Amino acid sequence: MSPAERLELYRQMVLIRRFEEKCAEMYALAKIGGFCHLYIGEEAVAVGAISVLRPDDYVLSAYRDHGHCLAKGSDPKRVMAELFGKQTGLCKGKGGSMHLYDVERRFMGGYAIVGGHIALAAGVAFGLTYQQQDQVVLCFFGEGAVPTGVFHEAMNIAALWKLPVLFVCENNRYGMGTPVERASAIYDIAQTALAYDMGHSTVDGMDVLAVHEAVGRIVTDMRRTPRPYFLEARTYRFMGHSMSDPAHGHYRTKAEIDEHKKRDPILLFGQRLIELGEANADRLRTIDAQMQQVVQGAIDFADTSPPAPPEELFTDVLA
Amino acid sequence: MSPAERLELYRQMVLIRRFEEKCAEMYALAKIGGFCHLYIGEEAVAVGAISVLRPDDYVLSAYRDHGHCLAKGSDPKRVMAELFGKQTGLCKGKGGSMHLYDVERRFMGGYAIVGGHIALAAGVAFGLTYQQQDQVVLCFFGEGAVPTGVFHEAMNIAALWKLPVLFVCENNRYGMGTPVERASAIYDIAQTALAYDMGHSTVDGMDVLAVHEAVGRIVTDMRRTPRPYFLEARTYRFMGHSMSDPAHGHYRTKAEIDEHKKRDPILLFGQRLIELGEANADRLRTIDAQMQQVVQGAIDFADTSPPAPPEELFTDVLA
Amino acid sequence: MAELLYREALNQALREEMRRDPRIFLMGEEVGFYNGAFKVSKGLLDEFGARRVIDTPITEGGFTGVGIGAAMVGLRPIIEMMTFNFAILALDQIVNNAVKVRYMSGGQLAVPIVIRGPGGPSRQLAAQHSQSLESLFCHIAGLSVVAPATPRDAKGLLKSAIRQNNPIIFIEGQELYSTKGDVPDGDYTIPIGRAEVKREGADVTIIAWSKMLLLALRVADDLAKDGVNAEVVDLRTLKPVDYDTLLGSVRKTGRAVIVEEGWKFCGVGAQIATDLYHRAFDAFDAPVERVTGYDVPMPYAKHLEQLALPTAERVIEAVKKTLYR
Amino acid sequence: MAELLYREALNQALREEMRRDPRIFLMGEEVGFYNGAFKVSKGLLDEFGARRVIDTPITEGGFTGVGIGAAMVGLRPIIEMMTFNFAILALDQIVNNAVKVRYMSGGQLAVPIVIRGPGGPSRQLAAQHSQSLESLFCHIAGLSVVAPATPRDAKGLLKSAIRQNNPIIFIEGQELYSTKGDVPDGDYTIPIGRAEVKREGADVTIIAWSKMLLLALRVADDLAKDGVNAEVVDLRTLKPVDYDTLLGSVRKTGRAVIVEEGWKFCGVGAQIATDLYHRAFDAFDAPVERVTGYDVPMPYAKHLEQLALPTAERVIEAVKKTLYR
Ligand SMILES: Cc1ncc(C[n+]2csc(CCOP(=O)(O)OP(=O)(O)O)c2C)c(N)n1
Ligand SMILES: Cc1ncc(C[n+]2csc(CCOP(=O)(O)OP(=O)(O)O)c2C)c(N)n1
Ligand SMILES: [Mg+2]
Ligand SMILES: [Mg+2]
Repeated sequence: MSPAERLELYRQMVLIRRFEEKCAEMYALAKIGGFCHLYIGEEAVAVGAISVLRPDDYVLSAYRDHGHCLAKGSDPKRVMAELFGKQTGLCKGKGGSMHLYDVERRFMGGYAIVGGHIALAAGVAFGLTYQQQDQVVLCFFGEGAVPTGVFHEAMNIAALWKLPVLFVCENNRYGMGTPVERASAIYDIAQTALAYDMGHSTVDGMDVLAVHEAVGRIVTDMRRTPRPYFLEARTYRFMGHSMSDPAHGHYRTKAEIDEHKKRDPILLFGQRLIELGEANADRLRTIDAQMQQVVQGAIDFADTSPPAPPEELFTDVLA
Repeated sequence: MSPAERLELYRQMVLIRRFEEKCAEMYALAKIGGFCHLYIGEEAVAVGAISVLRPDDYVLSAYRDHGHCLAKGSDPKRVMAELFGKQTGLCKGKGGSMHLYDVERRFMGGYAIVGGHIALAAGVAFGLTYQQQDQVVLCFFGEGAVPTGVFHEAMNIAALWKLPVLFVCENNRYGMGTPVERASAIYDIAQTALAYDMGHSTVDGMDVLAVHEAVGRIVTDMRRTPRPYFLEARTYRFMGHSMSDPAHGHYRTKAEIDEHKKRDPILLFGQRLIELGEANADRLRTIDAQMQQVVQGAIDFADTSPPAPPEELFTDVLA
Repeated sequence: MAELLYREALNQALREEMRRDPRIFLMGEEVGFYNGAFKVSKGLLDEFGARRVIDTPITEGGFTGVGIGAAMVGLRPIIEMMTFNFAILALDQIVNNAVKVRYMSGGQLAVPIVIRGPGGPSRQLAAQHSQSLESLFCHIAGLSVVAPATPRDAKGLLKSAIRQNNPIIFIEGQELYSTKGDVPDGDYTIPIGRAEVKREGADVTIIAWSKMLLLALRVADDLAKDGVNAEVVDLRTLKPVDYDTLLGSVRKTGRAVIVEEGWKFCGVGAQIATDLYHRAFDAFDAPVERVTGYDVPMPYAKHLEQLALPTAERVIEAVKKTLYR
Repeated sequence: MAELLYREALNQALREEMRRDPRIFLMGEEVGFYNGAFKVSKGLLDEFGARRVIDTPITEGGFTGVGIGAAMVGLRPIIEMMTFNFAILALDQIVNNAVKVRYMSGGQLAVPIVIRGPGGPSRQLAAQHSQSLESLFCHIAGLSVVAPATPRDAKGLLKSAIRQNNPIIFIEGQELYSTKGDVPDGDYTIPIGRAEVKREGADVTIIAWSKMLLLALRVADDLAKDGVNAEVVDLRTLKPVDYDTLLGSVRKTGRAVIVEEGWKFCGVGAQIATDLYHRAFDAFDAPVERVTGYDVPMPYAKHLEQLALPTAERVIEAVKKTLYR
């Protein structure tokens, strides 16, 4: 990986961070509605993992999907327009925050039924195998999805049929207000793969390079020998579960959050880049300023875009 | 375990075997209808496991449930009458072969949606814990249920909440025509418990004493420290999947079946009793003759019993 | 009499019933430590402890099955669906176990279980989180389905649901949780299977439930200015239907409009309309009109979402059609 | 023209379509090595191999989701439910993914998927294996539902279902697999959304589908002896409904009886009756009669099972009611 590539990872993480900080503002202004789940604190997982992929590889995510969509290369303008419910949005405003899609970039959607999309991801991988293609599928979901039946059905099918899908469990310790210890019989979530003789490991989800390297190894192997893999990325959500949830309900303390913020993935990676001598504080500040501009551009675009015409209510139901 | 107790196990296995051989005849005569799944070849699992229980312990099973119901002590007359669809049947003829219930004997039902009853079993165990009782629950199901989502949801809940339920997987190598190798990513099914940090082991399901001892150890421990356990019993089905399925479709050979029949659990146990000097061939023949009488009595009872009156169609819908 | 929020009324019902009967427990996602995703179970963990207020993993099928199993050994579970969208994942347990165990066992078992939670489309939650599924449950033989619209009905009906001995679906209006209304003090119940005339009128009968009742009442006020005197009947229990009350009203008005937030095809309104025709064919001076959500997945964009759902305009138009105006 | 079994006609449709389009695959439990639980897929594994005829673990939700995902990348899956009873376990995938992915993505994706298998009560299979669930699927916005009654319709409609580009529920009559009928040779299709008058008559319209069509035709013959000339309309596609054909018939007869094997409440018959009244209020000389399965779980005992389902007697009685006889 070249210094330029590492800087690109930094750029993407900052873009996602600034993008979502603005989302919070826009939500407060009621320009964004519905459920809005921010990825702040977890950026290293999506950026590190997706940076390994080819443009023609596939990604699916749950409802906390802004980061994955942007990391897959979607235009921030069209993402923000989608959140604003505008005609120029990725999905013409029909999907919204929880259901971003950018099929051209092989981002196959964000899904709001916990666990449900994991079977779809196995299906996309099945489709690739069926068509003898060599792409891989990355499927992101939270640790809260691991107890769901559909997750297990998909794991067994993927392992049994050797499907090229990487299950990336973003273990941010909580499913809404429920800590993993009260939702799962196992604390080391990666262990779930033992039930399927599936390769598995755990990675520091706050370290973008660690994620990049781990996923790099896995995907290289997967292209050579198609078979699924389960990666648990240990991360942490800095904000509330959704915009309607306080950063720390009484289910976790402010102190706990502050502790984790010391390992803010952007902070850590910035320091790393400086240590590596690949950037200095100024360079990082410049990137930050640039990303803020990009986000402002997205806001302006979304703001000035027209809403979808009423007829759109009845289109896209049937093909 | 006393010689008398061992003979009782033999008696039960023979009862179930003779009972089901008659079921096959009665099905051919259309006195029994619907789907009818015989347990022939697997008797050692139900008899060995249930023999450990107290009368107030609970048992649930799938649709292949004649053996479990009889082993739990249900009157063969009322079981046969149920299969005949008569008013005197356990369920007044409303349940049939796949849905036997004998609540007085704590046999909480046979269920026909693969995997569905496993959550109910966890629920019964939850109810016992809630009421601070010390009974345990035995839940029987085939290896074909292990890939189902509901099985995994129940496993996680049972392990997380330390419920006193023993999951007995009757691994008879096939789910209908599908060998376990083509349905499950793992061959050693017991390994599935690793995903839940649950105690687990495998036992020879053709050896009634081995099953009795294994379940004995597990249940004793479970009463002391409530927590679930997963036991894989390796067994084999001598008949077709159901009465509408030939003993060997082209999914398995007659030779394979014959090979397994050499380890017929009743044959093996009979030899064992003779070796132990606890019975001789005559004694065993006598038991067999007695059981044939019991079964004939059940047939006569069922045959001469009245059908449920038409009004029964509308009763038992609501309490 | 006190003015309470719909969610507070439900909370009182849960609290009072749990105090009354130790066999009752509440189980679901975030019902305990989090005090409920919509705060309906607020304070219940503190009062009743983790034994009776139980947080679950995200396993709707699993914990619904657990509830059914517990009911089979004498407990009285209340299973909360964080929203009814997720009840689809528990549908096999509901259809094949909860409502059939009693019948299959020839009456040896009963399954007194309440499956409750918020239902109905809600502000921009989009296709997977914004839909009305009551008609699916209504189709299932042996299931009762309740959907209260006011705090008073919510409390009284939830108590009745908890006290009866069969599986029952109790759908709370996700958008009604913060609505206010008078609630009698202390213990009272509202019988299951009884509709209520929420507004008297002589010209046309508007039948609605849950959130749509509020729409119907608003429309009735507007119509009054127009000289149209609409009677508004709150179905309250969707199944079994209280045909006496409905027939009493349509025999008087000769006209009916059914307002339903869910999809039209095979919706509750279809069943009611057909039954009303069948029982009072000659009472109708005009065909029954149905105003429903359109047969599309719910869009995220606010302006499209509003178009997807019944509006005052559409209801008024339907009423006028029945009056040949 | 050849006389074929219903199952053979379906097998031909699958075979011919799979030959035509390599993107089509068949996935489900026992569809391959076992040749299908009901032998509908007989010989397909031999011809197309394990790549295109895929046996699955018992995971209806999982493999239905896999099918949907495969459709999202350009394939054309046919998902077999061993019986439709098990489709309840796939309902979340069908409702929230198959029919919504296109809409949520603003038209970026299509999900051409056929979910097919046997449905309807069947000989003493009892409560969990013997039920008609078509009305549940019909309620879902964006789903088409087909239920052919004859070998000819089965083949032609399955081909149409496979060739269209949206999720579609294709319910085969579990009890019809061994029925015989003439089937045109080679390639032909029957359009989705078109009912067919299977017997002409002037006195009353009997509307039915799947197994109930055979009952309706039998009853029509009996009625003829009685001097009652019944027209029998085979709905064939339950959604969307072919109202032109239905209205043509009821405008002629002024009377309608809908025979439905499933539960009554919110059944397809309720929707059809309501819509017919709405579109042809004055055409009816009598209320529409519905003959349905009773609202009970299916009992095992043969004599009770027979009582639970529509019988010739009940249909005749209903017809006579519409004729005020
Ligand atoms: C099947 C289902 N049940 C419940 C919910 C409500 N819900 C939305 S997010 C969530 C928590 C999920 O936690 P996790 O999977 O860890 O993802 P995270 O939010 O932590 O990223 C729950 C319970 C849902 N969307 N789907
Ligand atoms: C959810 C569900 N899917 C499919 C079926 C059809 N089916 C009945 S038995 C069976 C095989 C089950 O095999 P296994 O669990 O190993 O039990 P065994 O019959 O071998 O005792 C299948 C697929 C069903 N009953 N339920
Ligand atoms: Mg989480
Ligand atoms: Mg098996």
